[in-house]
Amino acid sequence: MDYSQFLVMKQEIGLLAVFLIVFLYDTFMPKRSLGALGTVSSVLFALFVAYGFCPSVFDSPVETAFSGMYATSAVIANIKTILNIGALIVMIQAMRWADQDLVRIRRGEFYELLLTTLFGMYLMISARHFLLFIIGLETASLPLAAMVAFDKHRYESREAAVKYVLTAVFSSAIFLMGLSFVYGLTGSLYFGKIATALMMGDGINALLVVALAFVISGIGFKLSLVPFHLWTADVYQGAPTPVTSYLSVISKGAAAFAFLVVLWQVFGCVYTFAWEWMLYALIILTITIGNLFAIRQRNMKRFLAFSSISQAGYIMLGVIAFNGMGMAALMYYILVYIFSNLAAFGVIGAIENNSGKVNMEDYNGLYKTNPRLAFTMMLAMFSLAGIPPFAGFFSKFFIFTSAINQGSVAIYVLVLIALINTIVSLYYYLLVVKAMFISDEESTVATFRSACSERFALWICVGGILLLGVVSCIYNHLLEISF
Amino acid sequence: MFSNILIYFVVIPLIMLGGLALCRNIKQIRAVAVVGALALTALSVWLLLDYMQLRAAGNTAPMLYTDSWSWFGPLNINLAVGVDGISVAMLILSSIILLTGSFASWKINPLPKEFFLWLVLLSTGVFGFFISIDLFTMFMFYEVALIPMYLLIGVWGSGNKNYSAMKLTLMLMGGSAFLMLGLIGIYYHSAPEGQPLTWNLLEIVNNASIDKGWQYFLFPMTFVGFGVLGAMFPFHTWSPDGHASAPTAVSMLHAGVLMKLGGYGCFRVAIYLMPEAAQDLAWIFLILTGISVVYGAFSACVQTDLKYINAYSSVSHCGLVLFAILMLNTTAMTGAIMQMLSHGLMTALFFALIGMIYGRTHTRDIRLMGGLMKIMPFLAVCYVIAGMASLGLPGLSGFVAEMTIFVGSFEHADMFHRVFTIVACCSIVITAVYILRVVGKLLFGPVQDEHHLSLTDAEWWERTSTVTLIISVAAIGCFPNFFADLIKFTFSPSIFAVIGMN
Amino acid sequence: MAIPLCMFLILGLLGMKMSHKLAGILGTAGMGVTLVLAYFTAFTYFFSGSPDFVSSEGQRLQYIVFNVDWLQFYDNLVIRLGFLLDPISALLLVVITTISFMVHLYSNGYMRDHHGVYEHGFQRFYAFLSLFSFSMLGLVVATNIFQMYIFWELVGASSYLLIGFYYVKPSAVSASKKAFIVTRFADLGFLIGILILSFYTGTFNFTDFTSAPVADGVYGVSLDTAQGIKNLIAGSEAPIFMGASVLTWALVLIFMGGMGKSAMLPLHIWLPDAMEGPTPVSALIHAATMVVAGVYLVARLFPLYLMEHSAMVIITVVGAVTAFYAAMVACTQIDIKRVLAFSTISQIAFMMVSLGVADPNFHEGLGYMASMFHLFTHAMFKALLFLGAGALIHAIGSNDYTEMHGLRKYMPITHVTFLIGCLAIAGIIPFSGFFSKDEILSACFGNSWIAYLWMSMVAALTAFYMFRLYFLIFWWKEHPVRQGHHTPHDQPWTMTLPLVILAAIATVAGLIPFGNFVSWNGEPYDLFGHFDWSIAAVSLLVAVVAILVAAKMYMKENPLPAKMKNAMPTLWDWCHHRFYWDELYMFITHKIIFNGICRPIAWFDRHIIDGTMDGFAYVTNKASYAIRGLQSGSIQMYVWIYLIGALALGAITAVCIL
Amino acid sequence: METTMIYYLIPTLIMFCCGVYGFLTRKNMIAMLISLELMLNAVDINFVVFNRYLFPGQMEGMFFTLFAIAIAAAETALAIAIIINVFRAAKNIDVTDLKKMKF
Repeated sequence: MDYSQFLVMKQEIGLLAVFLIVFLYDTFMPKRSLGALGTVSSVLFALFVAYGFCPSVFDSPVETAFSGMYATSAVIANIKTILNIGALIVMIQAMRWADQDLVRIRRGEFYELLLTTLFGMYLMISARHFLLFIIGLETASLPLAAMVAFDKHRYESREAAVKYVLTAVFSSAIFLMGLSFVYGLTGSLYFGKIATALMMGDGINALLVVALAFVISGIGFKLSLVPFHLWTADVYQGAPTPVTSYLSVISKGAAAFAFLVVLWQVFGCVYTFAWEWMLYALIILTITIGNLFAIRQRNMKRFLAFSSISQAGYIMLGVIAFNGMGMAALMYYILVYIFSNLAAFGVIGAIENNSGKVNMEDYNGLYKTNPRLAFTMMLAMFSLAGIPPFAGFFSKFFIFTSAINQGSVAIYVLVLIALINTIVSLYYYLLVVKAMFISDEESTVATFRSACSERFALWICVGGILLLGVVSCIYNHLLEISF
Repeated sequence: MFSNILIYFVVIPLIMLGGLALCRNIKQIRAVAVVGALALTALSVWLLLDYMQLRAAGNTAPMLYTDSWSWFGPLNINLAVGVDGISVAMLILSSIILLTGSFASWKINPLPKEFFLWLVLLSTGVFGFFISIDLFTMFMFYEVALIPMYLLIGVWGSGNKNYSAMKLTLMLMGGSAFLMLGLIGIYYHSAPEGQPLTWNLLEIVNNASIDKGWQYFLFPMTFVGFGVLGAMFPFHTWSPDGHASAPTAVSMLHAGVLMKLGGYGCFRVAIYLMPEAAQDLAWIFLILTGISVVYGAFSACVQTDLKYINAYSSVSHCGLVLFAILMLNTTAMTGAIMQMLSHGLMTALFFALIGMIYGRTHTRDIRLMGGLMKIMPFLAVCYVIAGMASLGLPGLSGFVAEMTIFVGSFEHADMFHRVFTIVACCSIVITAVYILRVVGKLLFGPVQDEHHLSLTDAEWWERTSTVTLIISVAAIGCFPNFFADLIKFTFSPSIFAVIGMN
Repeated sequence: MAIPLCMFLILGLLGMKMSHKLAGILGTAGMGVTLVLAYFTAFTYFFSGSPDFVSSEGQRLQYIVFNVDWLQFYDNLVIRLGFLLDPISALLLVVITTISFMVHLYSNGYMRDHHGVYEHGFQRFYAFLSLFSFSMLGLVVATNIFQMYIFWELVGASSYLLIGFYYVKPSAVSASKKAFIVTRFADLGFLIGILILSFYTGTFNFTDFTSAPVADGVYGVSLDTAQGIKNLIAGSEAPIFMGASVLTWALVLIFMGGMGKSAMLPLHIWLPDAMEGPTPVSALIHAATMVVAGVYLVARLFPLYLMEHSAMVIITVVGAVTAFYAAMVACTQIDIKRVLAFSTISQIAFMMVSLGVADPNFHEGLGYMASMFHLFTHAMFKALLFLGAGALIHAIGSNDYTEMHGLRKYMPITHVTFLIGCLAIAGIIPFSGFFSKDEILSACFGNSWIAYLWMSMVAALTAFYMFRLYFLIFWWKEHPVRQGHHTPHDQPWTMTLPLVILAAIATVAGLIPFGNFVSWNGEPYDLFGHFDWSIAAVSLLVAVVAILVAAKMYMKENPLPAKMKNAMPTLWDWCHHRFYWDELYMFITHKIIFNGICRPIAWFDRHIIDGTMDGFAYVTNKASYAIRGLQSGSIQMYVWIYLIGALALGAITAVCIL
Repeated sequence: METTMIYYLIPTLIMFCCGVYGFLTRKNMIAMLISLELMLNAVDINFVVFNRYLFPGQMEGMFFTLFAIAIAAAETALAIAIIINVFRAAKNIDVTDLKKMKF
């Protein structure tokens, strides 16, 4: 075996290195210096993120390893970097939370689990063989269950963890079932070989369609597409806030990209036959149902859960576009979504840490007591709703543009439905803004100064929201490297 | 990039935003707002003069000061700017209203800083919209202009402000949903097969490659999209509630400028780019806009809230704008643009005055007020002038605009257009009815409320604001040919050549 | 012309800062200068004999002094502001400036109370008067129909402002509103008429409608041009619209504008109410100048009207009916200004009829000349009557003549001048009204004997109600000593001087050889050559009889009027209530338009349109509640939905594809 | 009678369905976990059977199964840990008790 092919996996190795250092630090350093664990891991991770911008990674050539099971390219390296950025922000945001009495003793585990799941996502993204894919998928999702259960003293956390783990395993069982059909039909688990076999084969049959439906539902579960989304709200609500934010952006982002890779590379040739219409249905359902549920939510985390469901629907528009523009738009959307959603969660986390309030009523009049937090939240909401000049507008616009590129009437209808749904989503985002700025009620959240780490993370997010759209080179770069 | 004059229409508001963010007290805020608005006004006037000079020198390009800076290169999205007579007129309108709006909200309370921040952000959008000739940036600025409304109404508004603000925002966003789809659709048909797609208006016009089938789909999308903001029946209901709840300066900007975005967009995008569909489908929208003209006027007759009256009157007048645009000939379109100018100024004047009156009497119900002419003669006289402008008295702007529209509309000799033109003409009578009803009840007659006797007349900033507007209204009314020439040149025959009209 | 405008601006903007006296003097002086200029212009026009004004054949020409582009619609359709000098505009310049000056002068006295204290808003009053004079002058010198429309509107607006001068009085406010809206409605017709005309002809210029160019800027009235217009329209794509030619439509609609301004039936209802304004205003606007704008308009387009016989018939009929109606109503009113108002309506209807019956083939368009002549004389004697009435009202403090009676001893000057006015309007030789009215009757006679009889009857009624008024004010009985009132007496010189001047004019104006100056095509017309003594004698007789009847009934206090009233209660009631036109309009506007259209629309807007929008939101919310059961919280439910979803996705797709 | 693929596939399908049925109906979380195992094992058998009968020349399915078993073990371990956590707090592992968060 040629060991040099490990060198292709630069980012994985880097991540492992960070993981190991954090792990060793956590295990072997004296108790009193563990207070700096969060800082240490964040700094280390930040260095690793910076590494992602080294030319060798940033413009990484198309390379494969392990006889084609693993592949990397500039796109893959960049989506990993995007996820890294999100993970970094989550880590910084989590510092304050990890410092709490009940969490403190286990905080090392939080960082380690987080890095592990990230590693799983890397594999998922880079996989060109379903074995590696499934390993990555499980590596990404199982530690998350543990993270969801992190606040084990809290009932909600427990309930969320049970719901997550049981449904997750169920969904991987379904996914594997579908996979077994695919294997039976094509005789291989290599993406490329499956695609070739499908192309050579006599087109389409019922078994393939069912298999495809199972595969899509398996990944759709991770992405929380309707009707595979039902775990989402409960888990988001129950999990500790940093975990929720991690789940909602990074996990979702990775799944979305992996979904794209699987659908395009493996099932690309049966696009118009099979999964185009499936996705139409899923997208409409996802956006609409997500929005309808989000309208009524009073708990901020649950609210954002549903909002993230509908956002997933928009992300899927990039998949359905089935072209380079779609891929770029999808990555860009994920990037923007990371910043916007993490800003929202950052504010929620900050308020929760200081006052324990997570309901929308508690945000009434927030602007009077905590203007900056309220302002940040507003930016996040506007960005999520797709209001210019914030980044969310650009990402939405590009994703719609890329979808319409296909040009059929059906896609116009689909986009129109999606656009009409943006009105509904704007409504509930504005509800938050209304609570903070317009409501006359006295704020129940006293004025406070949030922790340094929280503020730092929020500044990053605000910077991202304001600049990502206007600074066009980011999107241009993504579009350039997309295929 | 900064050598182009147009870019300063966006840069100055951005500087203002920065300046406002640094302000510590109300005086500085006012200073920044007024200085910025003055700078913008000066800039637009200078632009006007320079524009006229260039035209006089024989420059016949459809747009002047065009420039384009690549933004999202791969999608061919550029920050493309350029103006023609219409845009110049709109820029002047916007800057004047921003200036007077700043004066009108001299004593805004609470949170003056935030108020002006949002107001300036809104005007950034407006200015950006008018200078853009790239569909993407146009749309972006359009939305930038919409969203601050929510907070401006929600925080500083009055009455049922939550409901109104939400309704306004959602309905307008609903319009922009259609719009976005239409614009993206246009993009994908912007160039013939094999050539790079473009967002640039001028290039799309030159390519003329949107085939008719697609036009039938995209034209309604864009027209309705902009039409919602232009308060087209039946998508106008955001307007009365929104205006009624909005604070003074916001009503001014909204009715004065934002609603013009709708008409401008309908012309600049829907009709300019898709003339064939416009020709074929105009009848549908003519019916709708014709209805909104009389419908708004009739509705205004029975309202009792001053702002509702004005809002419905805006529906009527803006309906006339769209109506005229759909007539698809130079005269009517010139009239439409003049009506935009005229309506912008006089509605701003109206709303400013209503705000000032409301600030004193704390009611807008005309049944509870009366005889204000005796109490606050200055404001009352201004109100009468605004009313006269609105009902189309010669010498003020409304007359010129309406007459141009009617003459233009009358150029269509078929029964359908005739009937609708005459229906639209009827609105001038109905307008007279409701304007005089208000004037009679509000300003004349005996004083209704004893407490009002102690109220004071206008302060200096209020006078500045109203007088500026009145002068502008009268300027258009007295020297219409200047503006008509400015606008008319824009309607290059090429648009109408497609339709087969002159 | 620019002087009144400047005065308006100065008085309007700075009036507050000025003393009352200065404002009055300034306004009057400005008008005086205008008066001199107008006289000079008219004099030059009529008597200089310059080739610009008179052609070699003696035809008076239309001379365009200046004409600037104001608003260009398209290449050839331009609104211009200009100054057109021709016989009728010169005539009206004289009329307007004269009356206006008199009224300015008169108002100096009228607009203060008995102690010489100026009324509130005195400067405003002068500003509005100046604005009115400006607009009226602009109207008469208009070179094109659109300019006329512009000033037409301005005149309407200044009339609105002046009627509503006492803005604290609700009745004044509603009267002003009514005046504006009714005339606005009429103007709608005018506007559409203009649009039709301009669309087919591609021009607004009067000269393009009615005259042929003689030299640069000089035109002569020519029937050929009008015929050309008619042919042009007849040759266009759709010359017939709903059974009538487009030209007829246009002319009738334009006439509708004239009906509004000149208070023809059924658009007359605003004029009696307009008497809520200060009396000098009534004299200026609602008797002498503005209300004849309709007549002027028809006269301006006279050659075009000649082309369409049906339009002429309509004018005649409307005029005739109005004349009779107004005369009937005038017999029963008790408010002196109302009587005068209805008399005005009636007299203007005379002019309209006269235009309607004018025919170039009969006495070379006598009707046209008669109409203009009557316009001139009527302006003088009606202004005189109004100013006299104003003096009475000022002295008594009431409009109601039941408060007056027997004033002849107290106010001799007023008495005499008023009597002259009454004689003039009644058509007694040698007062001016006799001549002009006689011409009208001649013209009617030339048209048909029905018209002649009808108008003679109206003339009789005119004499009757005027003298009823006169006797009731100055005779009837000695009024009991007025409690708390000082004795009424004549007014200061500023008020009496105009009375005297106007009385003088009213007496002698009839002797002017009017036909030399004004005729339909500008060619001099020998008035006395065509004078028909038999008709004159008959009309004189009729007038005298009517006066005698009036004297019998009203000179001394007696029960005759009451008996008459009881004899025909229904007729009297209908006349007294002006045939319930106001009530009808109230019904239409309030019940039908307001409650029948506006309210339903407003309701529709609130509940249906808005309701739909709110309905969307409601449905969305409801849907949101309806589907919340999906998220039941139970893991097994979740998984069940998951499974069903996956299977359904596969199954449906499979079924669809295969 | 030759043992063809279908003889294996039908039992695996039944196994899978039993797993699903069990998962949907059991109240006890451990029982649900067992049902899940059933489903996963059915999948594993599927892979092996396909490999053995359809594509005998290669080992992909076999290897996949091996990994899948390992993953299933990890899942179970984690799930049991969480269930134990629940049990500690509630003294009860009835899944119907865990539906506080809904709508």
